[in-house]
Amino acid sequence: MSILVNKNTKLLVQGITGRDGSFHTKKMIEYGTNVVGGVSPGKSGQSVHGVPVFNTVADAVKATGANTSVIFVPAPYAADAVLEAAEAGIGLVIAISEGVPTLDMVRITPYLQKRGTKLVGANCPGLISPDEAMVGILPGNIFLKGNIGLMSRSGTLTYEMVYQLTTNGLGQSTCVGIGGDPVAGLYYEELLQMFEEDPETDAIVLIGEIGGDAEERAAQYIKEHITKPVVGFIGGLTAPPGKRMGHAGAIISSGTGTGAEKIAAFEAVGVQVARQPSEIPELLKKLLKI
Amino acid sequence: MSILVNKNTKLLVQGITGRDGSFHTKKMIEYGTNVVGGVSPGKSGQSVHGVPVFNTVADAVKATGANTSVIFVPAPYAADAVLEAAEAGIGLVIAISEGVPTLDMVRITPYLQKRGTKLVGANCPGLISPDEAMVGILPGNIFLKGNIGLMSRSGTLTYEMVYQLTTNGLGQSTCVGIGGDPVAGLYYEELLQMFEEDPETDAIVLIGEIGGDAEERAAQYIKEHITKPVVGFIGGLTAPPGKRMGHAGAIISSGTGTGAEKIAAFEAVGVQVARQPSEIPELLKKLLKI
Amino acid sequence: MKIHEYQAKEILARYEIPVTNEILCYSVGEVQDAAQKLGFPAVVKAQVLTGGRGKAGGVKLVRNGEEATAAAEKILGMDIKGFIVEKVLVAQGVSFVSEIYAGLTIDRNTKSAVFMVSREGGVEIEEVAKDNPEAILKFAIDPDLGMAPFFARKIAFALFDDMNLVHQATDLFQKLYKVFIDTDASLVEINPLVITSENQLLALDGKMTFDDNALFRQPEILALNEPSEDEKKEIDAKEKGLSYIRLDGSIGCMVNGAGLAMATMDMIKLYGGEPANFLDIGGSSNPQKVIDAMNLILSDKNVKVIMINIFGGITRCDDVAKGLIAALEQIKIQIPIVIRLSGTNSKEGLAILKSANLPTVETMSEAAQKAISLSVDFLR
Amino acid sequence: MKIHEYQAKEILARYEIPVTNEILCYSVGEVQDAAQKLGFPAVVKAQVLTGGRGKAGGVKLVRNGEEATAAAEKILGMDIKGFIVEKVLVAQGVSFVSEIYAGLTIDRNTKSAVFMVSREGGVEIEEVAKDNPEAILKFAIDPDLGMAPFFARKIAFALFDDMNLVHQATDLFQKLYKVFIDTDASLVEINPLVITSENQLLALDGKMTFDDNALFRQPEILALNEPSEDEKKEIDAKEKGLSYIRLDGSIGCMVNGAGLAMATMDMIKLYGGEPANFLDIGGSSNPQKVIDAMNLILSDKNVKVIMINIFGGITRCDDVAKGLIAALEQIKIQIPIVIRLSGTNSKEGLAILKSANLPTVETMSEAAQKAISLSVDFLR
Repeated sequence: MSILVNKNTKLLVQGITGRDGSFHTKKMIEYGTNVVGGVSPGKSGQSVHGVPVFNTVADAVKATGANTSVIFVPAPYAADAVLEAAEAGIGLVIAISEGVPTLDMVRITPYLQKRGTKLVGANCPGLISPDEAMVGILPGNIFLKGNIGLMSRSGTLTYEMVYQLTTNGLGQSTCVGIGGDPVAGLYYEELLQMFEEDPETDAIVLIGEIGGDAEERAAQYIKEHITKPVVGFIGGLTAPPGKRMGHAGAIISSGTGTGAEKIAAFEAVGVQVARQPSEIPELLKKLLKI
Repeated sequence: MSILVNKNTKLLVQGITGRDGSFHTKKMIEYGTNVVGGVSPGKSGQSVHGVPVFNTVADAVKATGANTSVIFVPAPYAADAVLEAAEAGIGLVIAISEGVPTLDMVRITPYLQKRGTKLVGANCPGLISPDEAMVGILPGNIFLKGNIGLMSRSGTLTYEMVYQLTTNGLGQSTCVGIGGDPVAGLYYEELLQMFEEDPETDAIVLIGEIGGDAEERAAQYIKEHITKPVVGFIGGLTAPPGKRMGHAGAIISSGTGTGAEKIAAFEAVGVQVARQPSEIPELLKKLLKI
Repeated sequence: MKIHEYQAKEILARYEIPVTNEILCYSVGEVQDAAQKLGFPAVVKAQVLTGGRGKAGGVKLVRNGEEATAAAEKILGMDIKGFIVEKVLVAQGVSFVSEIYAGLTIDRNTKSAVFMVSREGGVEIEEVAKDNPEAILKFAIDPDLGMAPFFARKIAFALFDDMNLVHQATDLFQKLYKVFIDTDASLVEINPLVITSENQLLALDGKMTFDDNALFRQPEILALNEPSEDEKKEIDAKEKGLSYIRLDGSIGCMVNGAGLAMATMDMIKLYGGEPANFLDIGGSSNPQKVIDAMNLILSDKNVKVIMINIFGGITRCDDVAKGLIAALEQIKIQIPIVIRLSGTNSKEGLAILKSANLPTVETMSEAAQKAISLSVDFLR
Repeated sequence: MKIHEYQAKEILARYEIPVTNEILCYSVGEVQDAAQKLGFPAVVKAQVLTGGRGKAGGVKLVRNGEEATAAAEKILGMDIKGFIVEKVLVAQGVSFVSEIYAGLTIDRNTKSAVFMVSREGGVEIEEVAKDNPEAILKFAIDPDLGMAPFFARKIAFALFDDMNLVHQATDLFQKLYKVFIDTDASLVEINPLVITSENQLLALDGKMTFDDNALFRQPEILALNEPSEDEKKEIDAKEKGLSYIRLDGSIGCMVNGAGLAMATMDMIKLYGGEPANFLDIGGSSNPQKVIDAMNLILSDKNVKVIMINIFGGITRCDDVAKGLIAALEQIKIQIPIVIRLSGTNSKEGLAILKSANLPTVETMSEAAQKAISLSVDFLR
């Protein structure tokens, strides 16, 4: 099963003629993702790596039946691109674009709810269901099909984690990069629920970081709704307050959003928290009794 | 049963301390409507005809459990008052206020949908389920409880019709004045469906007028969904194009929205159309075989 | 509320929508100067608050000073559907390759603004709607989204293949929506929006009408109002709480409620008469309002008989009867009156009228028939 | 991006939010003139881009010219948390009866702007949040509704009973929301918003921070930026595609990816070391970027050892290795380097590094431990 993306994913690439869009379209196709079309205003009729390009998402959906879209357009236009996808009936949008204004995200959120469109990101590496579909900029080769669901606010840290899982023989059902911005689309609670309901997922890895209280809320949610084992990790334990650690969302303000608080919240509800990435495989093996 | 309002209606009056709000609150109470509270910013603690006044709709709902609200505030503030009611969880709002800007109505429509709040009006006389509840400015004494459902874009023309029904022994389940503005809340299709589903309604009277194509769409809806007999009437057959006949919505533009088109649309789907108000009772009696 | 083409284009220009170079003129001399200044060819266009000026000869292309003078002399003072042309717009002639229609209005059905475009611009859009409705593309605008850039671009792609034009149109459509919202318009129309020989979009004509209900918050728009004589009468009436529209018949109507007033007019026509007006006096029984209404009806010299049709709802018939009597005592009326009074406390009301020697009839149809026969009698 | 109090209040004043009369001063003389002009009592306030100036003695009430001079002399040049006070704001003293807190920020949870008010204004809102959280009322704002008048009034009623104040606050809160949206703020705060003895609402202080991601469309805000020395370094780094934050330790870090960079810092601390910086070099293997990163790290004289932690994802480890070698050939480094390279094509990458005599370690924890021991060795 996996969650969100799989063999039935019919992917559009918005901004396909751009440098990043074109490069990662190739990578996604190579991974086996079913990329059915691209969008780039004024480039209709062209093709990129064999993928037909359309002027609008509506045209592309009409011609290809796309159900998922990944966004590589520059940050100032990213929110508009998400709206275009939602308006055209796309059910799942993955926004890779980095640097999207927060109020743009605030503004589009109710429209996405109204249209029933799920969003991952922005400012995220995308997501992958190994051997089924990779959407975004993830290095497909490090992933292994399996029964661990993973979600993370970070990119390379995720790869580090996944690499450790894969080299320890722990495959993944789906890995989702939820993005490093303060206001983003799908977050821990929705994804926890999806992994809980996914028969192919047996354990969950949640990679959080400093800033906000999403990890604390996730802990509460796990306590109330999640029966599968969850392992946590928090990045940025040693980051100083008031400094934005690369991610706009990774900032400790007014003494809240610290790593210590998040670890405490997890441990209070029985979530095992790894102190360094390399502990994750051991913890999982213990929990899964393998 | 009746539709929309009944003995379970717990009514708030927004703008209760104004001249119209106060006057009609008295009339509604006299009719037997369960008026539980009023709203007028800064007048909390006062009472009007024994009804407690609150500063905000949220306060009033909290204190009284109101489920319906009628709006008497001046037109410039009416849309905001509707939003306030919707935000406070009111399920049915009746806006009497005349002269509400059209773009205000456009602007609030999606929010009402999101909140699941039904709106009647603006610029309408309200609605009544005889012997149960009267909400608005309708002259309660002319109505008679019975099995005819009535909806109308006009006020006094409705009273004329109802008077003819009542004096002919034809009582009403619910009579709804949907208002004379181009963009309004509940319209023919929603109300037709409600009357269709209401076991106490055996026949429906639809009083339309020139302007727009709501009657044409209603005809189509009747053809596809309504099994109960419907009698129609169209006001403004002789109105000249381009002139606003009192109601902002009653205007024939570019040769569309004429009365002749509307009558043709009704007759094409088997709706009997009265040529003058006094024909309505006969048509109903024939259709109901009484 | 309507405004002139030149006013509409001033508003569009304020939003940086490209419009033709043009000069408003009130005299032949001004037209001559303007045409020289703008260069030839130029277009002289009557500025009147009604449609169909083209067919009426109110628009002339002029190629030189003589033609400009001739056109100005012909158009200034012209009567177009009862409107006298007092000013003309002289616009620079533009060479174009294609004419587009672009307009925004309110769609009652979707309860939203709707953007309409057509490649068949330059002719009356109503005609396109009738003859070739699929040539008009309609896009309902979600008010929460507004005219999002992608949405404007989608509309632009429905019209153009050339990316340069798509970019221009995407920008222009967003501005047009902003004009519409900012001014509480009920219609904004550019017809034609042309593609010039230089591949630029340009508004050759502009039309705007506004939501009367919103004028209270649009003082700048309200200041543009130039009501006609009839409209002035309507505005005066409105200030007195009356909703009045003059028509061409001989039977003056006084009714409470807009719907009932329309039904009353219809009833008169049904029996072969002609209403002289639509007049809704609203819900009050105030004698002054009745007097104002009477004076308004009598100001129309075509009126041969007055038909009063009142349904007592919240306002009781006995109060209305008293108001009528009080009014009729103060105003001398030389033509017959037919009164129909029904509804709440009608018995009491009718008794009061009877005691004042004001005859009444029972139903609307009786009232209409009697009024018609009196109007004919009166003519004899 | 942060701005000064005086700048924030200028923006608030532009939106017709009432703020105190005040004058910005750069010298003792200017403060003397300003205080005379505004009258006594007045308040002299340090303008620095950090909090806690009150506790640091950067705010003084002055009752006469002498006190003004003394305050100016004391505050100008003062060091507040590493920020030197170069300008002060002289504000008219205001007599007030009550202090309110009003602020707007983004709530990650509801994904909307949230309006926060408290009757306990005048103190740091973080302290209220800690000691008496229920004294802070929070209202999430539906972006489709915005700060609707009824909503602003609802918030106002939560603070005030007096209708005069409710009216003022309803108006002020709508304006404050408009400031927030128009400027792409991440925080707008008035603390305290006082009720003066004349029963007027007045902003005594103002604080605004802005969304860095939105500065591209806020040129007026961007023009207000006064980066500190550290921030200038961060901005320079950003222009080179590097995300850099200076810290206090001795182990310079170079990592690809923000999350991994944070985890690397954590790892160093876990083993008892102190990172000298956060540094994310992003995804490229471009040697120039590595050179820029090295120079950045070395500009910090506290750095005793460099720890490079690269995870090859899309970028392959062999490419990264080549880039590293190319960089290290161009730049002479006198301190030890610890390299950890893992992920895609790590074998090939490690082989390349080995052939260039660049020793590597296998895991992050090894790298951290080795870097720490080297930093200590180096100190000896």
